[in-house]
Amino acid sequence: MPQDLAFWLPVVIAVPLMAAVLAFLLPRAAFPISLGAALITSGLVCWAALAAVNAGPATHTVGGWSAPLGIDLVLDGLSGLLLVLTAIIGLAITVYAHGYFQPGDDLVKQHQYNFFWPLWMFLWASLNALFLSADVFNLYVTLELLGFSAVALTALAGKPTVLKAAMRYLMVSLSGSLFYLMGVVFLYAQFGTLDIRLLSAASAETPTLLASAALITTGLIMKSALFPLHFWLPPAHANAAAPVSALLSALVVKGSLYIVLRLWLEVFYPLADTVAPQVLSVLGVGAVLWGSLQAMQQPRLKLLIAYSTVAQLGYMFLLMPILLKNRDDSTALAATMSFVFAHAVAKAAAFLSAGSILHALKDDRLTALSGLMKKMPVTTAAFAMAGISLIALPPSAGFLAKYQMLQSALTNGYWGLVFVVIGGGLLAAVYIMRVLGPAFKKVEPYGAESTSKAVHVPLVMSIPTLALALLAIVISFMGVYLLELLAVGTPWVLKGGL
Amino acid sequence: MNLILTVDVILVVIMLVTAWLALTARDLQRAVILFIALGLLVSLAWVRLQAPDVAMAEAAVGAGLTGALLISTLNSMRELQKKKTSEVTPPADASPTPQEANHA
Amino acid sequence: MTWENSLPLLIVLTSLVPGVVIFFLKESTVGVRTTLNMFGAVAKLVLIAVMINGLLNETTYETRLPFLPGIDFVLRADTLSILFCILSAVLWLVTTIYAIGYLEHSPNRSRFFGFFSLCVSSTMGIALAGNLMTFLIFYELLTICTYPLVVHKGDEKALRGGRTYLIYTLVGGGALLLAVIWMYAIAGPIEFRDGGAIDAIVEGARGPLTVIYFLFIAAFGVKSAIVPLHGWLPRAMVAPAPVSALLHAVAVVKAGAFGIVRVTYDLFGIDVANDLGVLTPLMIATSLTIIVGSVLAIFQDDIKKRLAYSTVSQVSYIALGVALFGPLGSIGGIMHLVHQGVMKITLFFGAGSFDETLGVTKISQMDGIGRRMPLTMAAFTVGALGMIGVPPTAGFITKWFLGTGAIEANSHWVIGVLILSSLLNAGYFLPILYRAWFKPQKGDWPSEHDFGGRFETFWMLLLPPVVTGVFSILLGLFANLPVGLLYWVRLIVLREYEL
Amino acid sequence: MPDFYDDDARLTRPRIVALALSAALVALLSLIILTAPGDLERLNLVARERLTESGVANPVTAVLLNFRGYDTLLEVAVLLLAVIGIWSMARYARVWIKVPDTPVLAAFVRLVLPLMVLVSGYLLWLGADAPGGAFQGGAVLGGMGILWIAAAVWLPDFQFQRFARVMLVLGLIAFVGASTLLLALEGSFMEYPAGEAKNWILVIESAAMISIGMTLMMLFVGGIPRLNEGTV
Amino acid sequence: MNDSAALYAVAGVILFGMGIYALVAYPHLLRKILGMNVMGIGVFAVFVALAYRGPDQPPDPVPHALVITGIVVAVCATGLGLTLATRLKALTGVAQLTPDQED
Repeated sequence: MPQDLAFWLPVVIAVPLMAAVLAFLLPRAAFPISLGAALITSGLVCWAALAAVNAGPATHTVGGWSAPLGIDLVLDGLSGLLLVLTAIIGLAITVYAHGYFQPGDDLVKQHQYNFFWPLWMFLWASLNALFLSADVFNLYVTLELLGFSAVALTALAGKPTVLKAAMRYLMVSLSGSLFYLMGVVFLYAQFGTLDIRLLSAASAETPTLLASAALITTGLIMKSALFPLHFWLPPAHANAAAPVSALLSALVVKGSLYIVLRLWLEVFYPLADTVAPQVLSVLGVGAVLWGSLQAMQQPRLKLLIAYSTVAQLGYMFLLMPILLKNRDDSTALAATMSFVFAHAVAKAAAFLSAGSILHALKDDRLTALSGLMKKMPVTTAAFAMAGISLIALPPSAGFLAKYQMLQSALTNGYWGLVFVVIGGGLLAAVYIMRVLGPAFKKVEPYGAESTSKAVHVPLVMSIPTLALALLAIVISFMGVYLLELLAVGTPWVLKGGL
Repeated sequence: MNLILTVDVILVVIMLVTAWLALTARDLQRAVILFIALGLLVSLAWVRLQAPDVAMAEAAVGAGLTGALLISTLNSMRELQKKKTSEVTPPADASPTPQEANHA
Repeated sequence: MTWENSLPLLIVLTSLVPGVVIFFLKESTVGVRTTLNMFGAVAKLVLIAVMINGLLNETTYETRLPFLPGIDFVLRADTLSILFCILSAVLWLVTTIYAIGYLEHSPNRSRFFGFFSLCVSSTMGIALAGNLMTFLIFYELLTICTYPLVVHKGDEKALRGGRTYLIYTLVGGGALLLAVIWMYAIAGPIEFRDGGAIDAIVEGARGPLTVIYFLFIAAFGVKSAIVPLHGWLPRAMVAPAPVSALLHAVAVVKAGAFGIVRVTYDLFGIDVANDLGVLTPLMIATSLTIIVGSVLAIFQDDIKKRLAYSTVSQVSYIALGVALFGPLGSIGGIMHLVHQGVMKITLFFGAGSFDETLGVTKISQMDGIGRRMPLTMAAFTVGALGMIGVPPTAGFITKWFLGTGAIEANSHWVIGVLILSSLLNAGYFLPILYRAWFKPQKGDWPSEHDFGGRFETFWMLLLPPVVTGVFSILLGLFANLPVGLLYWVRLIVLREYEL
Repeated sequence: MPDFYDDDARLTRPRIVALALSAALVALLSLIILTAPGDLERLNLVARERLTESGVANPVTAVLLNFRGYDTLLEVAVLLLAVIGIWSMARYARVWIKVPDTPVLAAFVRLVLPLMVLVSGYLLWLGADAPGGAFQGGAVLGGMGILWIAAAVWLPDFQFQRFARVMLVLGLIAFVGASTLLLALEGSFMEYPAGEAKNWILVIESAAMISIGMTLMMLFVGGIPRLNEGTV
Repeated sequence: MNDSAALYAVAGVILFGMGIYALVAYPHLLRKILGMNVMGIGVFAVFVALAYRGPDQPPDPVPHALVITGIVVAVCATGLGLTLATRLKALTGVAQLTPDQED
């Protein structure tokens, strides 16, 4: 077998894809199949990332037809980082979901359990395919795969509220994709190619490029739920089953975000001087403020976390003007990607904790959570660590990211953003403390109803949760390695490419 | 040349009018039928644009299958509506059939 | 990793690791928990002793890990950090003993001691931090770890107090974050250095540097409770007594004060700070705090609240010493870092023991307490006299150096502040002493608790205040010994002033 | 309240705003698309130039199954995913069809079905050289299934879903399996050996066509093939 | 672009706009799904128009292939959407996205 890195790129997609097929075909063996695929994929991705750090970016020409005719898969720092992120969170969620969906003898739950695995493997495959793709139309197909599996996973919980949320999600996802596709058509009209590297090499500031950028960005920020197009996200993320919520918040929204970053850094870069980056940044500010304020008012834990996602997504767009001012200066990109990484890990941990709480207490209203520290210490600790990262207190992944964001904003003279980032952290502290404050409340030792309801959280659920939460802290000491990976051949145009 | 363009214009106008009617018709059944008609018109347009593969796909999948899906959905919704007016309970979802029990 | 490279990290880990392990222990495993705590505390002291020895022989102890490009995670031992380390380590040991006694049979002890250890680890990290980033990390970690301690009782009042505490400290943390990043942005990846990391003020940087300095002071001012940022401190008094003791003497308040010292001497450098003209405003703010804190203390009947306002006043002596430009004032300020810690912890231990043994929480209940608990009260008295500055206690030394420092710095009005403050201190401490020793007991104690044994209270509640009380006197009496505190502080000050 | 007969067709203010915005978007995009220079020849020419290497004569099939076969692989995955998604949402079939009163339709369907199987196979074969291919053939197969159900000649029951599962995954398994095999053999995912492209394509397409047909049929069934009692 | 291609491209853009309008302006889910399909047809129309080079030259096959892919995606999306809509109708009695009540 060749040791060549490029050789293995399609395998990263094929493994979860085949797992999805097999999990569908053999429902009884779905979990072992998925777990095996998860282990193989994670291992492969991590190895690939390490190899890329040592050997540089890798390109696989699918079918032997290189671009422009064929489709290339490209692994570089930006995609590598997201692949690794997906692998880490994917592995944790695979284990967690086995506990969460444990059917017992309930047939409805059995149905959910059976269908979770193929859908989740499809989702994973589509994320990997998305991150690796270097072709704008191929990206459309992966976006649809991602959207369909995400919608189906959302709907898995089956209640009317969640079906409505899934329906809304489907509409947004589909119309977003169509906007994206229209943008792709415009790109093809102008440049006659679909390969990102060829497009960026040919790219020039024309009305068509502008229209394409507007269409594509609109479509993608719909899917990424950037304020004010976030309306669909909180009901979907809050009402889905907890492992699904974690997937949606941590990974799925990052798929479209990744394309935004990639395209703006490569293809739309000639438009960096227009007002567009500023607009995205302002929307980001709106998201941070609005999402945080909403999170402060939610009665339920999962809704709170979902609105926190709305807020945190804002940060990922804040630095767009700096990011695009000069793409050689990678500090803003590093800050944004660190934030993506930090948010994904912390948010997954938060949703998984919320899932454990729901599982144990059958209730996630904030009023039911007093004394949680005593009832579910491990879960509370996990949530607290995730919360620390969301607030961005040191030492945490969130801090690492926000520190870089602040540094980038400050050295570039964006004082407004400095205050938004710091203020946003304080707002996050307020809503996180709505959960953690009452958690330390003394619970009556005997007889109180709230105490007697607490049940044991199985280890398959608490271990992945805690692992992710710890990771949210530990990452703060791994910043250098993350950035080393990110620096691999990004952006393509500048460092090699075709 | 002019003749072709004239045909094109007529085709496009019919297409657009059909689309508008399909999207705004008060009766959804009518809307669906108009949509199917739109699909067929579009595939006609694509034959005209020398895209026979696309035209076939559009006629079979875009108009035919999508249309069948839409009509059958409309029918099931009608049935559900009737059921709703006659009895209040939604269709049994929680009670599994014996077959399913065996499968699980 | 060599020994020199890992020692600073080990000092942090000696409390961090036991802390983390303790979280996973069952409530009932008192023995293991106590052993772990004690082992950690003693190991830490031994390591610090090794380090002192090494420092005297000019060895460099530095742990350096990559954090972000250009910024490392640095723990480094220098004379100033050692001072804070040894204070924290000794008082941690004492407080742990006290806490074990104090919390016997109360719930959630594993959690308590876990966070307690994490708290001390953060303090160690703050002490040893070699640059702003490392300092910031541990400073915020301290905020996080103290919160569960503040709300330990878990009732409404405790939660409210905790909330207030968090609001103040997080906003302060935001200011600190901004200051740190701004500093890095204009000065590059600088690290703490004796005499200051900034050699000279570049043209145009004067304005930003001044703003940054005040941001630092505001941030540290929250934790060190400089008026008007002191609001959280009295409200955080809901915490159990050992926590208050630790908060006031070692961890939170002291971390703020230490931050001011560190930033002024080792980041800006005292000359640069003086050049910026930021010392006078600091002097005014601290003087104001000293007076206001004392005045507010007089009106408190709750013992712990009075002590809390006393802390507000006393901690500002440290910053005042910093603000007095000149070696003598600096010596006074830095010495008070230690003195205030030892004396204040004695007072809190005393207050806690009164509460735990007799249910006495108010000053009006203290009549005749000296006869019931003579040893505890004696320690309390030493602490109180020290706060007033009566010779030969440690407090006298501080005030002496501050006074001479004020003359040296030509800020004669500060002497007035010192005198006024001493009078006020006397005004709120002497009545307590009078009641305790000279007034007869009024009826029964509110809720007397019989611990059995030969002593006036449980020995674990008695030993710590007595020990720290004795320290308070010893520090005063033997200040000038060759390896005494004064010697060490002189060493620090000589380096800071590059004399 | 009459839920599916009509929407309120009045032009309310929000609708006027929506209409105006859409119109503005249309105007803008139209203007821009008309200015697009169309440097389109590049890819077009490349595709035609290398058509001979692709193993098929129909350029669209060449693009679909060879040059951009990876797109189509994901496409087949989308189809499977859609069915899995529908099955996960609806534990019962949606079809609400009344058995027709006259047997004429049923008889007609019985007559037409074999013809349709033939047509779909022919379309597939044709696709290599002329318009047609797996999607078109699959659509005919799917249409057959739908007719079958719609005419109530046969209704899918629970046993059928086991068979359906196998048919559904056939295309994707063939696609991914062949591509991976080719990766091992040729060192590149889905790289057909020189000169043998047509055979590989035909095998993959046949499997894909069956799956496409079954998928389209299952989209119509709208749930796990298991009928709600009393719905037919 | 030749005249016919331009004509169909503009028609495609108009269809796209109509679809958006129907999607946002009408509450019934079936209508919204119709709207999305029309949007899709619009995009495809622009794409196919771009591929057309007049009667004398062979068209660009790449957009054709991509549009076929797009059509299949669209029918899948329609299938999913219709299933969801039917489920909603069955559970809530209306095939519209009514505001949530706290359950």
